[in-house]
This record gives sequence, C-alpha cells and structure tokens, in this order.
Amino acid sequence: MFGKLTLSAIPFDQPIVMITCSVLIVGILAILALITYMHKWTWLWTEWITTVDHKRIGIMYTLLATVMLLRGFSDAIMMRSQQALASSNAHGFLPPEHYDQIFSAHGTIMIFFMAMPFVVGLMNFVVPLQIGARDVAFPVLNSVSFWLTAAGALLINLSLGIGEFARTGWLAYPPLSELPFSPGVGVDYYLWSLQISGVGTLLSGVNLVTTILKMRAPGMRLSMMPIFTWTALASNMLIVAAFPILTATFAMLLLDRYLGMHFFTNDGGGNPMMYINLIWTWGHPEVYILILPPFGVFSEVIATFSRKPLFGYRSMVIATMVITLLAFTTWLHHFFTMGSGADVNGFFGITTMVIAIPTGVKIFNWLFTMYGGRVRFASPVLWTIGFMVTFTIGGMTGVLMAVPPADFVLHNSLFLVAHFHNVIIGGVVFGCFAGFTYWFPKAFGFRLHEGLGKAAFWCWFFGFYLAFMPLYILGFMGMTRRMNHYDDPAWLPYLLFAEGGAVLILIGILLQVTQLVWSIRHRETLRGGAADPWDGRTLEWSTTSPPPAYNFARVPKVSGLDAYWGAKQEVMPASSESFEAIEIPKNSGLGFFMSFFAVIGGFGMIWHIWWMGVLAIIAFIALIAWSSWDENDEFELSAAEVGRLERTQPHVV
Amino acid sequence: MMLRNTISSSLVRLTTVAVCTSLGACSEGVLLPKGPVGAQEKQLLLEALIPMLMVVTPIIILTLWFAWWFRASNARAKYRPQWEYSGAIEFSIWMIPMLVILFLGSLAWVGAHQLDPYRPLASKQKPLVVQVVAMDWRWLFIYPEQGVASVNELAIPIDTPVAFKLTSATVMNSFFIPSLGGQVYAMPGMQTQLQLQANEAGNYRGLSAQFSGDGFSDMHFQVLATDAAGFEAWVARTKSAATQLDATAYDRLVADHKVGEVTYYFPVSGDLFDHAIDHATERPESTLAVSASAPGAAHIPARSEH
Amino acid sequence: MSSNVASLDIPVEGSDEQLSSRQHITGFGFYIYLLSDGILFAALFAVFAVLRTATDGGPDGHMLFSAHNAFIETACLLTSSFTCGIAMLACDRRNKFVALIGFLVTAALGLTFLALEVHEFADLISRGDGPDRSAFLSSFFTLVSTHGLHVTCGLLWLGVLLVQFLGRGFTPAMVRRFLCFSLFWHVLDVVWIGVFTFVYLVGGYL
Amino acid sequence: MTTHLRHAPHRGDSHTPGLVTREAHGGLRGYIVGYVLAVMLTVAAFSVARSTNMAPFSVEAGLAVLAIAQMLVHLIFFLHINTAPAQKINVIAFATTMLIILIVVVGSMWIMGHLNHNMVPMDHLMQMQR
Ligand code: HEA
Ligand code: HEA
Ligand code: CUA
Ligand SMILES: [Cu+2]
Repeated sequence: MFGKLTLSAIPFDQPIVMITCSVLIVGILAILALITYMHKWTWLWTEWITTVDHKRIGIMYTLLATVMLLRGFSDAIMMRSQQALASSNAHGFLPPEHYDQIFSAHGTIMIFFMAMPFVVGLMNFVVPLQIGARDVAFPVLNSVSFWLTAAGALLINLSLGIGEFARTGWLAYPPLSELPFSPGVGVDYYLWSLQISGVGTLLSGVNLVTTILKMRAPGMRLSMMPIFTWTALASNMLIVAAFPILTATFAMLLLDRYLGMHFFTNDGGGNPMMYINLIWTWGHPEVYILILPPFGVFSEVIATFSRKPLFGYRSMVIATMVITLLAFTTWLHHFFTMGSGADVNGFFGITTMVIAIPTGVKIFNWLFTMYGGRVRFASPVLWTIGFMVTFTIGGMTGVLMAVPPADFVLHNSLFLVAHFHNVIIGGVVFGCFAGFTYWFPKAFGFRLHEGLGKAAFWCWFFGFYLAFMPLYILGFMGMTRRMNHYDDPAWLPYLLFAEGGAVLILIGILLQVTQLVWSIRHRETLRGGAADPWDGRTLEWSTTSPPPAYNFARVPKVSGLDAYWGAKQEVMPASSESFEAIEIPKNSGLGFFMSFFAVIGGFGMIWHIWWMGVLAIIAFIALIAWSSWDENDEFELSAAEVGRLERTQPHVV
Repeated sequence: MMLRNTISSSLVRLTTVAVCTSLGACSEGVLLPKGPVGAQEKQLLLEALIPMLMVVTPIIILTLWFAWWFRASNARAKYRPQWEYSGAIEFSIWMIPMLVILFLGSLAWVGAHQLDPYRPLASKQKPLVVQVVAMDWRWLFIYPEQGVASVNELAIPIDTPVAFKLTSATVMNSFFIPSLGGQVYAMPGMQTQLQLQANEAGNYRGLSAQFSGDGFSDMHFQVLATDAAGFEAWVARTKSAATQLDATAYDRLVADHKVGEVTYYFPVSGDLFDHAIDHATERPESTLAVSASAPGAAHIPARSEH
Repeated sequence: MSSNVASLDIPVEGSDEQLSSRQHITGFGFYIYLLSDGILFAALFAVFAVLRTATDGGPDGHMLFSAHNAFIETACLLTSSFTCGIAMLACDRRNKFVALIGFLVTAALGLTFLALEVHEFADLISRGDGPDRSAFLSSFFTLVSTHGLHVTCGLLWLGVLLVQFLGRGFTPAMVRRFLCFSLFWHVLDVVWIGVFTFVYLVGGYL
Repeated sequence: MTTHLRHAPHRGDSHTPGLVTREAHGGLRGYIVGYVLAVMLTVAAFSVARSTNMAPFSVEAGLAVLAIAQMLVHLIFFLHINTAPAQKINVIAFATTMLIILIVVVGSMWIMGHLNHNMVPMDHLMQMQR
C-alpha cells in the first residue's frame, strides 16, 4: 500500500533533523494560521497563486529563491562548522552519512532552487518590460513553469524529514548513485525533484525565447534590444538546448534504478563514463545559463549609474553570443582526469580557455563604460564593482584549471571549490543582488534602504574573501572536497578563517533581511521618483511603479538603443491620444494543480507507491486535456477602464 | 620546452617562494613537489598563472581607479555622456585576451601531451609496476613483479618511475598523491594508467579525490618513498606476512568495509588484478537488501554486508 | 504579394490582428519546443551509438532486428505524415469533412505503428532480451520507446483535438492547435528516419 | 503586402514553420512530391542495407546520406522550412540546433571512443575489439 514508506523513514533519532523539522512545521503552521486569521486566502489565490502576470510570477520566483537560500545557507554553515571541528581525528558533530547528504543538498539546492529561480525570476520580471511587451508569449505556461519549479523545491525539502537525501554529490555520479551503492530513496528524491523542476525550466526557456524574438515593441529591432534582454535571450537559448540533455540523462539513471536497465551500471555492459560525459554537456552550459543574465544586469547598472550609454554595445552582443555557442564546446574540462588522452584533453583545454576572450571583452567594456562617466555609488554599483574585481579572479582560476596538467593536481580539490564559489558568488549572486536592488522599486514602488544595502555588500564582499581565499591555499596543500573529517592539523587554521567568512556572510544576509523589513515599514519615505528612481535608460522605467497588469497603456514605439533615455531627451508630446482596449490573460489554476499532482506523483514514485504515481499521472493528463477545453483565456479591459486605471496610478500591489 | 625562457622560470621561482611562505606551516602539497611529474605540473601551473596575473592585476586596478576617479562628485573628471565607441580600444580589448589565450592554449596543448598520465617517464631505470585497486574505502596495492600486496601503504623506491595500473572494486575514485603529481580516476571494470616518480625519500600522503561514499574521508594511505635498499627491505618484510591473497581472499577483502588499517599479503596470485577488473562488473548480491534509509548509528554504515 | 498570404491567417472570428500574431507566436514557440525535443533525442542517439556494442555477451542488433518490421512501421508513419499534411490542407480550405477523414487516417496509421512496436517489444522481452539484458538493449529500448511515447502522446492529443473539433469546428484556437499538432507529427517522422536508419539498418546490419 | 507583415511591421522575419501556404509551397502537389521522394529514399535505404556485396563502411555512409536526404525532404515539403527571407529566424534556429546536436553527438562519440580505448586492460584488448 505505501511502498517503501514506513514510520522508520522519519529520522526520530537524529536531533538536528528533528529540531529543524519541528521548527519548519511550526513556522509553516503559523504562516497558514496568520493567513486564515487575516482572511487572506482568497486574496492569495486570486492575486498570486493563480496569477499569470509575468511580473508577479517573477516576484514569486525570487521569493522561492530567497526561501531556498535559508536551506542552502544553513547547509553551508553546517559544513563549515563541521570542517572547523573535525580536525585531527575528531569527528565533528555530523556523521558522514549526514554530512554527505548536506553537501549534496547544498549544491543541488543552491544551483537548481536558489540561483536558477533567482535568475529566471529576474528575467521574467524584466524582459517583457524592457521590450515593451504586455506579457510573455504564453502566460499560462509561465505559471505552469513556476509551479513545477516550486513542486521540485517542495519535493527536495520533503527529503529532510521523510527519508533521506542523496549522498552522492550534487551531480550524482554513477555507479555510486546506482541501486547497489545507493539503495535508499535519497537519489530518487534527487532525480524526481530535478526532473519535475527541469521540465518547468525548459518550458520557461521556450517561453522567454519566443517572447524576446516575437513580442518586441514595434520598431525594436534585435540590434536595439537592451543588453539584459540579449543576455536573457542567450541564457534561455542555452536552457532550451541544454535541459533536454539533463532530462534524458536523469531519465536513463531512473530507468537503471527502477527497471533494472544497464546504462551506467557496473554490470550488464553499462558505462558510467557516459553519464559523466552527458551530465557535463548539460552542466557546463548550465553555469553560463546562470552567469549570462547577471552579466546583463551589470551592463544595465553600470550604464545607468555612469549616466552614459554602454561602451561597445556591439561587441557586448557579439561576446554574449560567442559565449553562448562556446558553452557547448568545453564540457570535458570537468573530467580531464578520467583518462581520455592527450588529444582530447588538449582540445578541450583550448576551447575552454577561448571563453576567456569574450568574457574579458565584457569586463573591459564595463570598465570603459565607467570611463568618462559620472559614477554614483549606489548599492547596485557596489555590487557591480565588487563583481568585476572578484569574478576576474575566479575566471582566472578557472582558466588555470583549463590547463590539463594543472587540473591534474587541482581537480576535486578545495581549489576547485574556491573557483566555483568565486565565480558563482562573485558573479551570479552579486548580480542577482544588483538586479534585485536595481529593479526593486520598479516592482514595488519604493526603494530599499541604501545604508543597510551598502553595509550588507561590505559584509558579503569581505565575507566571501575570508571564506573562500583560504580554500585556494588548502587546495594547493592537497585537501580535497567533500571531506567529512581529516587528520592534517595544518589545515585547521585556514578552515577556521573560512568559518569566520561564512559567519560574516551570515551577517550580510541578516542585514539584507533587516533592509527589506525596514524598507517595507518605511516605504512611504522611500517612494521618491519611484517610476524612474535611477534615471534609467530602458523601457521598463517609462511605465509606472509597479506597472499595471498590462505594463504599458500604449505600446511604446522604439527607434533606437536606450529607448527611454532617447525619449527623455526630447520634449515629450502631451499624451492626448485616447486609450485602446487591452486583452489580458485570465488567471489560471492550471499551474498550481499540475504542481500539486507533480508532487503527489513524484512522492509516489520515490517511495514506490505505484498506485499513487499512476493516479497522479492520469490526473496530470486529464488536467491538461480539461484545460484545453476553455478557449477564452483572455478578457478584455475596455478603453475606458484603461483610462481610469491610468489616471489613478500608482497601482498598488 | 621552447616556451620556457629564463625570465619566466625565475618569475616562477619568485612566485613559489611567495606562495610557499604564505602556506606557512605546510610541508606537503602540490607546490612542494617531490618528483619530476609534480615538478613539471607545478612549473606549468605557475607559467600559466603569471601571464594571467599580468592581465588580471591591471584590470582590477583600473576598475578601482576608474570607479574612483569618475565618481559623480569629482568635478575634475571629464564627463563624456555620449562616448561609447572607440575602434582602437575595441580592437585591443579583443586582442589582449586573445594573445594571452594563444600563449596559454599552446601551453595547454603541449602540456597535455608531455604530461599525459599514460606516457612513460624518461628514465634509465626500469619502471616499477604497481596495480592499484580502490575499494570501500581502502586502497589495495599489488606488486606483480614482487608477488606482494599491501593495503593502505604504498612503498616505492626513489628515482625510479612507477607505472600504476588502476581499477576500482566498487565505485569511481581518483588516485592522487599531491606531493608526486597528478591524479587519474580508478573506475570499476576498467583500467587506467598513471606514471609517477619520487626523487626525495619521505612519507607522503595519498588519497582518493573523487567522492566515493560514506567512508571517503578515511580513504587515504601512506606513501613510503625510500632508496632501493629500503624498498627491498619493505618487500622482504611484506613477504614475512603469511596472509595469502588469492581470488577468494580478495573477494572477502572487497566485501569488508574496514577503513584505515594497513595489512600485507604474500603470496599474491598472478592474475588478481584481472580478477579485480572483471569482478567489479558483477553486482554484489547482498547489497540490494541493505536499506540506506535505516538510520545509521554506526560511524561508517556498511554499504554491503557479505 | 497578397497571393503569398499564409491562408491560415484568414480570420474566422475575432480581430484579424490578434489572430494572426497569436498564431505566429504559438507556432514559433512550439517550433522552439520541438527543436529542444530534437536535442533530447540526440542525447539518446549518442548513448545508443556508444552502447551499441555493449552487449554483455548477449545478442546484438544483427540477431534481433527485423528490417521487415521496421519497413512496415516506416511506411505507416510516413504515410500518416502525408495524410496529416492533407488534413492540414483541408483545414486551410476550411473543409471539415476532408480534415476529419485525414486526421482519422493519420490516427489509424499511428495506432498501427504503435501496435507493431509494442508487438516487437513484447516479443523481445518474452525471449529474455528485454531492456535489462544489456546496456545495448537498454539504450535500444529507451531510444525507440521514447519515440513511441511521443507517438502515444500525439495520438492522445489528436483524440482530444478531434472531439473538440467535432463540437466547435474551425475556431481560431482549433486551427492553431491543429497546426501545432501537425508540426509535432511531422517532427516525429523526422526522428523516426534517424531511428530506422541508425538503429534498425546500421544497427541491424552490423 | 503580406498579412503578417501588415500586423507587425518590424517582424518581417515571422513565418510559422509548418504553415501551409497554397501557392508558395505548392499545396497538395508539394505534399505528393514530398511523399513520393520520401518513399523512394526509404526503399533505397532498406535495399542498401540488405545488399550483401558492399563494404560495411560504404553501407553505413550510404545510409547516413540517405537519412539526411530524407530529413531534408521532410523539412522542405512537410514542414515548409526554406530559405525565404520571412523564414530567416526559423532557419537560424534550426541550424543552431543542428550544430549543437552535431557537437553533442560527435563530441560524445569522440570522447567516449578515446576513453573506452584507454580503459581496456591489455589482455582484454583482443576480445573487446570483437
Ligand atoms: C549557486 C551556487 C552556490 C552558492 C551560492 C553557494 C554558497 C556557499 N557555499 Fe557552496 N557549493 C555549491 C554551490 C553554491 N554554494 C556547489 C554546487 C557545491 C558542490 C556540492 C558537491 O560537492 O556536490 C558546493 C559545495 C560547498 C561546500 C563543500 C566543499 C567540500 O566539498 O568540501 C562548502 C563548504 O563549506 C560550501 C560553502 C558555501 C558557503 C559558505 C556559501 C555561502 O557563503 C554563501 C551563502 C550564499 C547565499 C545563501 C546566497 C544566496 C542569497 C540569496 C538568495 C539572498 C536572498 C535575497 C535577499 C535577502 C534579498 N559550498
Ligand atoms: C557561474 C558559474 C561558473 C562560471 C561563470 C565558470 C567559468 C569558468 N570556469 Fe568553472 N566551474 C563552475 C562554475 C562556473 N565556472 C562550477 C560549479 C564548477 C565545478 C562543478 C563541480 O565539479 O562540482 C566549475 C569547474 C570548472 C572546471 C573543472 C575543474 C575540475 O573539476 O577539475 C574548469 C576547468 O577548466 C573550469 C573552468 C572555467 C573557465 C575557464 C571559466 C570561464 O568562463 C571564465 C572566464 C572569465 C575570465 C577568465 C575572467 C575575465 C577575463 C579577463 C579579465 C580577460 C583576461 C584574462 C585572461 C586572458 C585569462 N570550471
Ligand atoms: Cu573509465 Cu573506462
Ligand atoms: Cu565547466
């Protein structure tokens, strides 16, 4: 009846887990009670859960990312503390089978449920506004994408209290992840939650590519698109091209585990090296999926706050596209040490390094955008400069590992761990924060407190260096990643520094939370110039903050780069034109219900509760068929109504 | 190698000194190689690092300088609100990284071939063959020529190339001795190769660099690099261990998940390594019954119990 | 130039403008999705190519595959692609009857294809050469049945569409969905070309 | 002036793949031509595979060529993808996808070939090469 699921799946004997779970459950119950008490359920349902408005979906993605940050960061702090304690034959407070789950969960959650939703959320919110569109191409699909991502996130977090998570590292290399070596449900949690969220991501990629290519405002040629839109296009093209490979790879591992097939097993002729090959054909493009949109954010920020157009728009676009294509030519650098021989290693070493050229061009372009500008040190600019300094170092260590013999001694060491945190925190995370601060007033109509934002930046900046520079040295000293304990006392001081850095980052995060809370409570004082607080250059700043459901009452006409800046330089003709009626997509519960059945089905499959899985799949199909019956997925906002709304701005959330 | 001129090698020496002082107490690591492979790899690493630093450092300085000089409050800085293109600058920002990559690319290509782990080391000495089997979570070293074997202790004579043949009895691992140089994966059902050599006598740390399960952190071993006489003595001592290692004993060894213990074997059957390669392709039956979701109280929960 | 007009653009109801742009956007989005599906198949093809010889002492393609069966399957799918095109032409001319017949024939051919495939699989499995026999067979079954699964989804989809079509005729949404369906169906046929060539012919030949 | 051009003046590049246009692609005639060509190519492929007097390599190469030809037939006559200016973006998207597929498939085979070659124990070499 319940497959492998029994009461013993709940780890009653592990105090850390049980306390965390109880706190979580109490917290969730409290939130639910609060919503009930304030009679907010209808509001929540109609305004958020069933919304198909790209702005709100974008905000929900960001919210999801922030919640997952809590999980990912608590994992990180636990690992840092463990390594600070487990020196010289001490075993710390985490036994290996628990520690192994933690680093696997940390990597998985950070990449798939923190960085991805954050980046996708930014793109969702900003891109239609930047191209003067009223929504994305497929609004309902957009909501489906979000809810599938949320379903994956929920599923993966269930593993905390029910059963276990994978103990295989964030990419679940076989044969370790195969049934004989990982017989528990951990790897199944990993696979099903990533399959579900992966489909959501893929659909969202299709959606945004179509939006950017087909829904631009009249006059906006490709060569007039804002750089962030360009990088979003590149990133989504990569999603469309890379995620199917991930889906196929995970599907094969699932077949191995569920139907006894032999793709990557030790026996039956299986070839685990093929998994490693395939997962990295997805994995390397994935890191550019994450970094390209932040690159776009930095371009917008640096141009706006230097009060200058971006230097070298054309080479910026070319560089972006070159990176996009080259992303698919480097994957072997993750397994130089598997033994594919000198020719293959040499070839992929060179293709990897070549990416440093377009990336370097980008760095130079940002540099020369500041040249001759009037740089205002608002907090988005601090994140940008912090990025330029930090990412350059991280990119350099990446190129270093692209030299195969250098990688032979650095592979899987803490040097590698330092490299990727260097580019991910110094690039992706800093970029998300820059974008968050930059577009926050657009989303909510008020700015964030500047002082707290800057303080948070400095904590993050120095915290990062303190936490990860020692790891470079430890890598040189021969310390590998994923160590639960170690016996070389010489490593301890560096690990203590790293622990201190993580604590400094924690302070930074606390400052950001404070900033958010403070800003919400004092929002009336932070409203000044909210429609265009930074003197922006692109179309999103030409509408109100927050923008109305239809984004623009009149679709903007574009005739050049930096459309809004251009318009601002001219005397705006008083808009006496009358409004026209606007078609608005109707709310839809499809995404939420699909996500519901995805969770049920995924859970059933993980625990081998077959009837549950089958029922959920049937319900899933029926849901899609049923939803296709209603052809009227839009309603019309009359011209008079639009006019009324436009006169009563600002629009309140 | 052509690329290595005297300037760069003296820079290398300088950087080594700088980095090593910052390493403080450490006496081991990839920057303090004890053999020719490690030395070349370190050399290459630093040769790649230096030209990159020469580009990256100015960029960081320029970033900070531009940001500061062109700050909004600095009236002395010239504001050029329209300036967004310069052919000369565009040209050089593509060229500078390209030149560096041209250099690094050739370094990578040549290095990949010269330091290919399969490539035999140039030496007058006949290489010592060691067959390595990664297990849960120990390392078995078989000396086919000497007829001995050991667990978690690798003895090698200095100034002699060692030709490792690697495989795994269970999952993937990576065989790595930081002081001697690069690593290569040890994989079930397959055989990989690695050539290393120690030039200085000493005790070095060897380990697995590829996560392989719960006992992974204890999967390290001692490397005893001694002179030829020392090695002979070690072999003789091993031979006095009267534990025989044949296929049956090997299977028992694989199934047992002890960590950290050093053991010696003699005599060792000749085709044991082939047995190891073939045997990994068979699934240990009883492992299927073990449920990992059963909360493990033990420090190292058994992954399979024979 | 107006003779060149994509005649599916001619509106049935609603404003001219919305229909046309929505049709283009939906069609393009679906096209992008199909391209990504192509990459999914590419991954499976790559695995098949690598594991083709990993028979673990079991049978290889030469011993298992019947070119005869593959030929009939190919004929079914190819013809169904053709009839699907005819049905789309009928949609274009708003000819309800021909469209219906065309789609029904398409569905019948699709079902035949599926039946043949299921029969082949059942046969192999009953002989002990199922997907768990060897890596080669795992990759064979997975590649071919992923295509088969797509065909199944296509048939389900077509069924739903036909029921709706009988009820409401050529609404703009209906035409849009048929367009997407036909795209999907043609692409499945293109994938099948790869399957019969590289799995059944090359794989069966060697 | 085409209809879709009128609606979205900047989108001269929008043409839905698979859209049937009576005159441009010959309508029914196009489908028939496509079908006949595809049938011929299929028959050719099956008979090449059956022929016993050809070298295995040339059979493989011949089959690959026939498959590519038939895919093109499908693309042109059934999916109506062609080089008309209105289709530029469709063709670019298609070509990019093909390039990526090529990189992934050929790259994987190249890598795996080298890996497999380097992994075979000496005494297994003979039996592995079959
Ligand atoms: C996006 C990716 C990402 C991010 C942000 C981080 C952030 C951090 N990581 Fe992680 N890490 C990985 C990806 C990431 N990591 C991966 C893939 C692995 C490999 C796993 C494996 O081995 O399989 C790994 C492994 C890893 C290890 C294991 C090393 C080992 O193998 O021995 C450690 C050890 O301490 C570590 C530490 C940290 C720390 C201290 C942080 C923290 O300093 C940083 C905390 C940062 C955040 C939490 C940022 C997010 C913030 C928000 C979303 C803010 C929300 C918004 C507002 C408040 C407005 N990481
Ligand atoms: C956002 C994420 C991100 C980004 C952007 C990058 C960017 C790069 N990465 Fe990184 N990488 C990861 C995330 C990322 N990486 C992760 C998560 C892993 C480990 C996964 C795991 O094993 O768990 C990894 C692992 C990894 C490896 C594997 C190491 C190993 O396993 O042994 C290698 C090897 O080549 C590598 C190289 C590079 C290179 C060359 C770049 C380049 O794109 C960098 C280019 C940028 C610059 C070079 C800086 C700017 C340029 C200039 C200022 C111009 C002048 C400079 C020069 C000419 C050098 N990365
Ligand atoms: Cu690994 Cu062969
Ligand atoms: Cu990479």
